[in-house]
Amino acid sequence: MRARVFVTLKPSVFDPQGTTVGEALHTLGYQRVTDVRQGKYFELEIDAPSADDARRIAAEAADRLLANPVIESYRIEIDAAAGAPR
Amino acid sequence: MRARVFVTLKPSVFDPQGTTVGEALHTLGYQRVTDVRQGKYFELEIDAPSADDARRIAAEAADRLLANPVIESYRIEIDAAAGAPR
Amino acid sequence: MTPDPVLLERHGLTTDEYQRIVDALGREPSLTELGIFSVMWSEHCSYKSSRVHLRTLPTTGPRVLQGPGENAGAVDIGDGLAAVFKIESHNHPSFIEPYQGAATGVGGIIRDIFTMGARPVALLNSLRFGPLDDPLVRRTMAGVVSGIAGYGNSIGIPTVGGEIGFDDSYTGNPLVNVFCLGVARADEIIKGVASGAGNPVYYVGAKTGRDGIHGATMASAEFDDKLAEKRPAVQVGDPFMEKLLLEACLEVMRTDALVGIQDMGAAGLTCSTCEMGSRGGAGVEIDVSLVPQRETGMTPYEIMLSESQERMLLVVKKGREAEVERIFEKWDLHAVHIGDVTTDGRLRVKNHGEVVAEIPNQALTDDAPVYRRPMAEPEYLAGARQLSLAALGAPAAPAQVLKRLLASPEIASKRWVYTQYDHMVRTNTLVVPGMGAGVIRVKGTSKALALSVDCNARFVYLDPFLGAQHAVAEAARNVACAGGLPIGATNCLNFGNPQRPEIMWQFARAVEGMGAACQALDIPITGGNVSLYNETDGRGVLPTPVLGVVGLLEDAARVVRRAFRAAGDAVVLLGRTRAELGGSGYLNVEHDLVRGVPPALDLAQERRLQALLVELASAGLVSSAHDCAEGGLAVALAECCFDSGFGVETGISPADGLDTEASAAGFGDIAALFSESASRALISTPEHEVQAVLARAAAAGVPAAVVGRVGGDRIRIAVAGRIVIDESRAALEEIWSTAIERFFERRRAIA
Amino acid sequence: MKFAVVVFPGSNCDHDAYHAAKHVLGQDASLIWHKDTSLGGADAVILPGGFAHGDYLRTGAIARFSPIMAEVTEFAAAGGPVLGICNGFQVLLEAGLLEGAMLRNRSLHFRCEHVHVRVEQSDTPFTLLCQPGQTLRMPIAHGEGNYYAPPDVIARLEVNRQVVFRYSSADGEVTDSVNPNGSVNSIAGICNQSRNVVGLMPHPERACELALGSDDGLVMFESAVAAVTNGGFSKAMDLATEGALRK
Ligand SMILES: Nc1ncnc2c1ncn2[C@@H]1O[C@H](COP(=O)(O)OP(=O)(O)O)[C@@H](O)[C@H]1O
Ligand SMILES: [Mg+2]
Repeated sequence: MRARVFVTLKPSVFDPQGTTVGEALHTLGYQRVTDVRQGKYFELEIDAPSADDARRIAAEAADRLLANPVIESYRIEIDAAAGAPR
Repeated sequence: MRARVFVTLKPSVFDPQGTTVGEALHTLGYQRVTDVRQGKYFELEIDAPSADDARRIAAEAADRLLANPVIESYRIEIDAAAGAPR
Repeated sequence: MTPDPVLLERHGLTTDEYQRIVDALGREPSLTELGIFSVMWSEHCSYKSSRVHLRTLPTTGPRVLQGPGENAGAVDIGDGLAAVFKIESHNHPSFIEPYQGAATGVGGIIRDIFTMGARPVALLNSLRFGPLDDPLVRRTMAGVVSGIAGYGNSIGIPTVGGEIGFDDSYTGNPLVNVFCLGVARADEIIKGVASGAGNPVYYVGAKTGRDGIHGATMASAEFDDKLAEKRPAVQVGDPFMEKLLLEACLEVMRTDALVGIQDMGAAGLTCSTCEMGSRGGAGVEIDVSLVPQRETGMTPYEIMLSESQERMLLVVKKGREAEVERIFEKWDLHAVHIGDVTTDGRLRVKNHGEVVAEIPNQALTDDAPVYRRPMAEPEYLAGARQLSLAALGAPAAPAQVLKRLLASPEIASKRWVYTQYDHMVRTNTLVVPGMGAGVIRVKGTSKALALSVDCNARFVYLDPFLGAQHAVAEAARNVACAGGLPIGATNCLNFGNPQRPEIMWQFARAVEGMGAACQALDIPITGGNVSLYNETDGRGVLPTPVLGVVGLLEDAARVVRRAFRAAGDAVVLLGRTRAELGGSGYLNVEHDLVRGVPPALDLAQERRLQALLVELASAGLVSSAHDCAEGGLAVALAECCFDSGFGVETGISPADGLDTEASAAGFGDIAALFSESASRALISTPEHEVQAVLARAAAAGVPAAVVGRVGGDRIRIAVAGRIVIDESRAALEEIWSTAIERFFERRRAIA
Repeated sequence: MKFAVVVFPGSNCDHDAYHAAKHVLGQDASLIWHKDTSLGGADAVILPGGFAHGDYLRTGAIARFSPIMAEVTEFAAAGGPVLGICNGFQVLLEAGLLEGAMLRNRSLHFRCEHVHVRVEQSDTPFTLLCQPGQTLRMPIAHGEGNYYAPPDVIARLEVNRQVVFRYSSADGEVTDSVNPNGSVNSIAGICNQSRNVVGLMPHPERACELALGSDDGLVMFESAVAAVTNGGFSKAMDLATEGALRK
């Protein structure tokens, strides 16, 4: 089972990377991209009997390691179909 | 309109960050997480008339800047509902 | 009127202080004004508990170009140049978010330096953590180190040295002190002044967000279980923005279009506007609606108190605006005209033209409260100073003790840390971290600057007066070992809650000791920083007054490093070893004790030693030099071998003055090997120079004795003719150089 | 001869390269702002180390769009010698002037220390004066120097002798334990097919004076001078092959 974990900076936290990428896109002529935020993305292959189980494990992993709760928040999606271990 | 761009290392490319996260999760007792891959996640606010337009712009941005085709591939999702400019 | 007590508490203000505000204004403050007062009168900005003590420090001297009061101090180094330097703490933010806290600490001190018109050329850091077997401590330390690296490496300023200590008391309150040094033309030092009515005030740099609102007051509040509530205050550093600001500001400074400049650090726009006005005897009027904002709906209160990083405030000569704006545009920065200098000595804040705050600068700065807080000798002291070695039982074999000392994180190599720092960028680094004081050459001259930060907090805990003297002496001695004549110092005073009389006593005694030592060694203090309320659940950290000392080498080619250089060189011990194990690394590592009386320090003797070290180096008589500090002579001898490829054969004398009881209990060798007597250094010198070295030492009044010879592959030490340590150099070096890394990498196979 | 050192916003070894070329080597050198559109008649171009655009997104990713890069590309296409050091190497990779990409160091840590590299090829303008197999001691300072290219590309680079430097021990042995970042085949530096564009992670400009711990990097700058002042790169190369230029 595959869990996708998206970790993003909380909205009020300054994102210098995203800001710089946004400026670069403007320089390249993409004026219509009005804002960019950059985050992290994890794909976890989890050996779990159910989607709920996988979600619980992914959430624990995110709480303990993947996200820094002081400045980041996260979101999890479970893809039960995907993910034969590579 | 919000475009979500996920950039991941190609499967054949060694992922030092994902590997380290995976090892750390094992140390924390999550043996059932069998593999971790780490990538980047971008949220682009795009001022576009249609989802297709937004997708086209996001794909160009990814091709030219957000992803390096030598090592990375990307995927785009459009969320037409989200994203009043912050 | 009685103000809302909750409101006052949230602003860290007492009712008395509130009354002073009302008196200063002649009316009740608005909320924005209350916020402005609260940050300016916070411990962090006003130094209200420490000021009376700091006034006693020696701050003048023939080389001093700028003493305390500006963004950084400056000393003359000849050739028309000045060394500009300062140290600052970022302790509290680094506990909350280690990476960003440390990173923004680096960013802040760099801004202080280039604000003075100096190009920053070197960084050091002084760090304190809890014991490394605690995984949370490791996480904190790893985060702090990579935060320092992330910022310093990116901006391209080498981190050339530092120190790290470990103690339980820092577990919930790590210390992160960062030192930065810059070089400026002595006649082009720029100040943080606003003057000349009608001159425009510019804002440049990152946009303002709700970052760190109440950061300055947070930095002055102890940690407790309400921590979670204070969390949204975290600031994120942007080293790229700062690099642009650095280059652009230095370019602007080369024109003469600038009147004054100040960075927006703690207390942001508030502090920079009123301090610049106050220094220039002028007023500043700004309209916050013109301030570039990152978030929507920000109130004047939030804009004035925001601590968003990487922002600068400039006063430009009227008529020269376009020139300045053009330089910033070149660097893709947009300087925004947000106000003007006035003549009325007031800080006036408008929002879309409407006045929302108006306060005399004087009230915020010079008239801020000053407290002479009550002091009392701490109760622990009398007991902690009692030490009976004999009562500890028979000591372990010297070789075992040496191995455990070398493996202890405090003494072990900090390689794991400093290889993460770019310490060579700018191609000036003559002595890299790990080889003694950091030394950088000054391009365009024959000179070099040696830098060291030091504090043995256990000594300070056991005797704040003497311990602080040791901090000065050790930092200066490190610099002198490299061949640098100490010419200036800065300090960062990390203590607990000053409202507790015993903490205030520690603080006051430490400042007295520091002042006396600087006086005796003729090293003026040109600035510094105070960090109070370093406590967890009412328990203070070890009192930690960190000294940063700058030394001058007239001839960069004469620089001296820690490691032995040639087989056959004679090893000379300068100074004398007494039986002084109080507060030692030996007691800490072997017996888990912080006890006893710290080693005596004769400042006149210390000064003679340092002068001799500088003299020997500039005469080219020494191959290597290393001070004897933590772990004593045995550790120092081993360290001289490390990174040299050589072993050493030595014979040392017993320590003077060991009491008969301890002697009977078998502490003779231990005292000789591991006592931490002050004013000692180990040098190595070619055989044919030995007589010259001994003669100069005798002339200088410094005891000197040949104690051994460099060579072989063993570290062999005899005490009074009896070999007590005989170990493979390579084996000891392995222990020492990998001890810290093993804490971090033990679980990770190095793929 | 004249070196041009390109300054990107966030470059921080620009002055170091300039210092090495101008003050240590005594050659002419100038700093060229990334928004400029001329290389000012330079004979060789250096893309220096640093963190162009903060290295945000990916190292070198944004810098490759700088206006000056069009000039650099043209200069390279005309056979002009181009050296990318550390971040400059990363920019060359992103710009497609060299093949491959950089990953995070396998330790995930930034690493700054002296290492040894073995010179694999001496027929480039920056290694002309080296003996093949010679080792150079130079500092590295990077967090993303883990060189990667797909296996077919690596094979081609090896066959074409485009691997110019490999991490090695002091006596030239290439082993995994002296590979500081996990680079494929211990690759520390490569060149393009026409051999005039060279990129490497170690910093030769930091190793030009013994006072700084090594002057092994000087030979790379001296090579460039030899390449330019002996009637052009290909002529110099012939002389080098004959051994006429060796020190
Ligand atoms: N945090 C640090 N950052 C950089 N270098 C460090 C750090 N901690 C220690 N070092 C370096 O390690 C060496 C040993 O430091 P220390 O144990 O304080 O020794 P001493 O003060 O006796 O020279 C010094 O060269 C110092 O600069
Ligand atoms: Mg020290």
